[in-house]
Amino acid sequence: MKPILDVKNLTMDFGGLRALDSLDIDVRPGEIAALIGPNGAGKTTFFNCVTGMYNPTQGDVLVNSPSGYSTRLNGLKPNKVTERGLARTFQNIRLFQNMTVLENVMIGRHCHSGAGHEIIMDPDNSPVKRMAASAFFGGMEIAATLLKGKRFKEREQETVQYSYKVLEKVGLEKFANNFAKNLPYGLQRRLEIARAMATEPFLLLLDEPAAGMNPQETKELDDLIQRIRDKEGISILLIEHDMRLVMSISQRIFVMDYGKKIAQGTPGEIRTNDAVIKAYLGEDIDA
Amino acid sequence: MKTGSRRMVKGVALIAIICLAAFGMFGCGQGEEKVVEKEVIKEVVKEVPRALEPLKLAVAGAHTGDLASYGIPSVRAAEILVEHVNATQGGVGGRKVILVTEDDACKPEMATNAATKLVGEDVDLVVGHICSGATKAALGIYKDSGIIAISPSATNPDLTQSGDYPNFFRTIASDDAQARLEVDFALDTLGLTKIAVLHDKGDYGKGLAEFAKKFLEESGKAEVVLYEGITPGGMDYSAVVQKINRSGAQAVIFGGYHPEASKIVMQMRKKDMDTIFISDDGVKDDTFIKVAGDYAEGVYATGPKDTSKNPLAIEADKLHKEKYGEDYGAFYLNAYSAVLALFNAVDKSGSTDYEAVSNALRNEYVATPLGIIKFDDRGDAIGVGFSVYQVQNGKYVELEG
Amino acid sequence: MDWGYFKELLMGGVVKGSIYALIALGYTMVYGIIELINFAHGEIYMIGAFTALIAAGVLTVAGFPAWSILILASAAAVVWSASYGYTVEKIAYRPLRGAPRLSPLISALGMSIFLQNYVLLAQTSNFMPFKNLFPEEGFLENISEVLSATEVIIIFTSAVVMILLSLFIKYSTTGKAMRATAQDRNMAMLVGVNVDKVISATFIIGSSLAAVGAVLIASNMGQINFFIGFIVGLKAFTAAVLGGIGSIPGAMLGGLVLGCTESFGTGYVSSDYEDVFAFTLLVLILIFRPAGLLGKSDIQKV
Amino acid sequence: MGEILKSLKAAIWFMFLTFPIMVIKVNPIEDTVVWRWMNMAYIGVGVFFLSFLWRFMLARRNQGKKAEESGKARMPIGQRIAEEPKIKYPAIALVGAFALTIPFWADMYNTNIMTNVLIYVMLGLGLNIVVGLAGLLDLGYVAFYAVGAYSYALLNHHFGANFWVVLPMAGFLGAAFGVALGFPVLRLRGDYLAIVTLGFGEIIRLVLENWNEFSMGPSGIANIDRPPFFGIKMDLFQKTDFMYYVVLALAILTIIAVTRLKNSRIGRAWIALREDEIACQAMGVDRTKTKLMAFALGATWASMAGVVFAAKSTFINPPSFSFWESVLILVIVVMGGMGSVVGVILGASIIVLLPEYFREFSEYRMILFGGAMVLMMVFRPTGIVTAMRQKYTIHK
Repeated sequence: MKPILDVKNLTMDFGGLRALDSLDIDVRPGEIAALIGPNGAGKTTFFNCVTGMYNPTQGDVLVNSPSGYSTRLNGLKPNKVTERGLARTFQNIRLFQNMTVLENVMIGRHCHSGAGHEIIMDPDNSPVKRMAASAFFGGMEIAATLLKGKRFKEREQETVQYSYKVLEKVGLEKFANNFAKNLPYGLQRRLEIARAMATEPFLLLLDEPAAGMNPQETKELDDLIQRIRDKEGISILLIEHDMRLVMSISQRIFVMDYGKKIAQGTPGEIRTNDAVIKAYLGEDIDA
Repeated sequence: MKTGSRRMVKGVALIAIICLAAFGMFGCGQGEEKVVEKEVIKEVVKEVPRALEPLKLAVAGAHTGDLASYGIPSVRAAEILVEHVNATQGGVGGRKVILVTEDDACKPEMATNAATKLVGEDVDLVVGHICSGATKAALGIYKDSGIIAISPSATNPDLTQSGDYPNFFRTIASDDAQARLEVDFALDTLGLTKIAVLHDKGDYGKGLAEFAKKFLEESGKAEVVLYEGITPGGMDYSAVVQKINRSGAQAVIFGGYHPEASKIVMQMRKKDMDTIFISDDGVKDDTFIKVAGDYAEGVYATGPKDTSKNPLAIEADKLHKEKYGEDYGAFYLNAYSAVLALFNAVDKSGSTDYEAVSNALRNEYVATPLGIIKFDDRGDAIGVGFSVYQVQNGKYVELEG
Repeated sequence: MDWGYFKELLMGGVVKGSIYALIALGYTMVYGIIELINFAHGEIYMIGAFTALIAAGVLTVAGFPAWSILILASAAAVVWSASYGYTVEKIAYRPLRGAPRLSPLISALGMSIFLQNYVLLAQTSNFMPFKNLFPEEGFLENISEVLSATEVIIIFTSAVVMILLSLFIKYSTTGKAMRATAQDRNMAMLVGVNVDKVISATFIIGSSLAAVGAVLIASNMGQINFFIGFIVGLKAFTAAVLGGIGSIPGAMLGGLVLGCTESFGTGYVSSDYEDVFAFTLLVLILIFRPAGLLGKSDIQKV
Repeated sequence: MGEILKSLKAAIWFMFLTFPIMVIKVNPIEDTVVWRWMNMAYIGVGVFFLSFLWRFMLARRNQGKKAEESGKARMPIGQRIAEEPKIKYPAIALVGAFALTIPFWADMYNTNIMTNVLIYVMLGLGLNIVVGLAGLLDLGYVAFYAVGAYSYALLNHHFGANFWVVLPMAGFLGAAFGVALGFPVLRLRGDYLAIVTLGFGEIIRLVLENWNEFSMGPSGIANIDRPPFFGIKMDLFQKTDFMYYVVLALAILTIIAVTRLKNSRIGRAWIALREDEIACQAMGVDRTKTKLMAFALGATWASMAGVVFAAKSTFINPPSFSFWESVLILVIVVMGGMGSVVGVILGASIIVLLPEYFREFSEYRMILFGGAMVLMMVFRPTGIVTAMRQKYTIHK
């Protein structure tokens, strides 16, 4: 089977500094994969390159969607990447603090709730056609919003319903009308995942989802991630420092150091990999 | 729950306070107005019996802001004259006069507010406004309400020449008359052939400069070697000064006000350029000489004819000194004349009717500090003119023309 | 091509540009450290000019000799400008650290309006003649056709001040702390830099430079009013952006480029659109080279 | 004791700071000096007491922040009231009745002033889209106001165009200008955007001033027609009243439009963009398109307000469209409450009415606005009325 994310020879330079060095990473359908490495190894930079925040200096970021469409993501804007079916969370939580929990998720619905999104998002259409459609439907949408027509209300209601369902999936439905900033830390992390899920991705990139969580919360997160994979059929690539979590849920692990991949394999293989132990895990392997 | 309801009470209390404040605000505004009126009425009641409706004279213009110094003298002129006629003649045409003032800060949008306020208060006659833009904005409202306005200082030619405002009169010559004088002086008296025309991009300065340019081109005697607008409030005009230098102009005709004029003159003189500098009423101000110091020597500026020898002007000056203890400011004599002309017209026609007053203004001569004047069909004063002045030994001296 | 004319325009542009550069340094230093457009900086410059005017007035009445007035009035301008800069930061910006970026920007705009009107109300709305503090005659006679003595002093002083500043930033402890803070505030804090003090120092230095610029330009123009800070501030900011905001040599270059652009624009095209040239240049630079002439393009931190 | 010492220090510092400007007034022409020592005393005493207040307020603010972080923040008063239908609907009805009946009981002057308020409500709400919702600091907003005002003035002057024809046209023209300007500059970071828009605003004004053949230069355009009403001839009073109702209708339309936008997909995208641009893009929101929409819609309203302004004042000239006008509108939005419709209405009322009714204090207007902007940002960055978010009920 083709990997859904296939990164080949990815290199990223900042000025003279090489942050990523010919990286090859792939994620298979239905898999939970993990990316680990010491601080500053370039893990987040890798995420940023994949999700369009940075434009990589060299290499290819390819995706093969389960619906059978393949595309190269290099140089695409972050929102276009999201439209192609990749969604992410952030290491330092980036919620929309002054919006309600439900609205945060509704933003995740943005590209699926717009008028004409079928045309705009269909990768088979030419870029010109998509841009024209985007402008046209943008104008139409303003008109529809101002007139508050029936179709508009329906669409709005659909978004609310869908978003609410997503909240239910992560167990946040009772906080729907609270401001995001008033959620406790652990739930904010959950909300970020919910928001990403609302974009209907086939691959979810989680950047240290367990950071700052207590063991109980981490356990719940563990369940949630597995559930997302099993029930929603979303593959997952996560960056994580919590080794217990990584070892327990991932099928495959990639280890980075100084921008290079130094090892890859199953948790068992990684646990016993000399290079990994030397470079990073060392005595801390069972922590 | 308890805390909740307490918060609610607090909220309601807050709204109540805001409402009270709002009402207080409205209240205050009206209250103060009444106080002013009462004072005037008290004064008047002592002098004359309440026979006829009082005559309401309004003075509108810039009374606050950076241009207040142009507007306040006209308020003072009106105050002096209203007091005077009420005391000595029991008012005008048997009606005592009440003075109302409105500020427009020389801004068109504020001028329309002021004008609607005055119309709402049923004023009979208006002296004002001060700036041309504000005057234009307000005139439409006066026209619709059949009110005559007479400005001591609005010089924009369109005001009278466009024919749009039959209700408008002024006791100051328009910009084109001033530009004509500047050009004639430059061509005939000084015999210049190459002239640079500059302006400050403002309503007044640019208008004047355009006329100057037009007249120069029409005359065929001189060439306009440079025509440019400078940035008002600019930090440095050296590039423009270089440009003047290169253009080979013998003289600069500048339309604008004294801050820019003094900067240009100073920079020219510092560069050892002896180019003649001719400017307008906005520069014929003692501040110009004070700022530019020795560099100001020899600068020409046009300004209203010196009528300070006129007995009425001497009287106006005396009254001002008595009441305010200082010398009068800009356009004081023009405003004084405007008020006199209005009083005269009401007196002669015996009414404040639009038709009657405007006929009287057009046909009856009146003695004013500016000389004996009446108004032509367009509303410009006949007999009001400009002279050329030159800075000599730190003073503006009127040149025989 | 008229070389004499060209030279004159060029020198005019350099004089103007030197002043822009002096004030732009204040903008660029502050932006480098706290990423804020300090709208009130132009007003600090204006207050410097007023302080110099007031000090010179008082000293003249008291009968001080001319050279001592020059020194004392300039010193007063620097001291008070620096104090205002320090106070403004403490009141309007410090409480807003960590707030959304729009907040300090609006606060800065408010401070600028406040200071303008404060001087307007406490002093006057009229233009005040500013006596040239520099000896006009007696030396440098021979080049007066191109440059007046004051203009020579402007160019010379700006150059010296800028060189001193560069050395200061490069070698002094405070200067090093500034550079560290500009790169990464949290990191600087961790290694023991007192960030509050560094920021205050930045405002004080920037404001002092503005005061120097104020004394120079006011002497040259011969008059000031409460509004002079606004346009100059805007232009100086343009210069800072032009050169690459955060970069000190950039501010100097930007000032000179802007001064010359205006000078040549006026000289060869028309002064009608003098400010339009400046703003158009700004818009074009920002669109096509947002990092400015000497700035490094930074990558958003995610 | 420590507090008193702190205040004393502050007082002495400010006495020193304000010494030259507040105390000394020189006349460089006559070479005279006036010493105003009383001012120094006022400053000293004033600062001494105010610094207590300042520290108290700062402490309270920091406390509030902490409470918010721990999730214990209480709901703002405004929101609680607005969510109470018993208060909300009667309040709207009351304000509506007040607004509808103004011409019947107010004189022409006050009706005229209220018309002004409504124009600023339109402008404020338009800018609120750009600044309050989308978080783009636009300091050249007045440029679009000028576009509207001049398009009506010129079309009316040259071709006698009708107000009702030009109004929608100007709306589209404003949007076009917004897109044309926005396209290149919206990529810029927030503070650069502020400067570029400021520059653009000035460019527009300078062009209007310089290009006589097109805009009639600084002397402006006079005798612009007021909006006609089926060709019925009206006197000045009726015209004023009619103008009021026209603007009222447009303002209500604006309020409805902005409220709808605010709680729509577009509005959510704006707010998300304001809150966190990077996260917003990562959620699939097209940054440029979303910003452009905000810019264009803001410009549309500014432009329509410009048409109304030209029709109302019947005379326009370039100085009406200076940078300070942009600042004034910004003050309305900031004071009233960024993102809040009610706040902007309140802000416009305060900013227009206070100076109008307290003309004696008009000198202090700008200094108060400036001070208020700083204080607002420090102590209440959300404005008088904190913006609210819609609550959704879910039908299962």
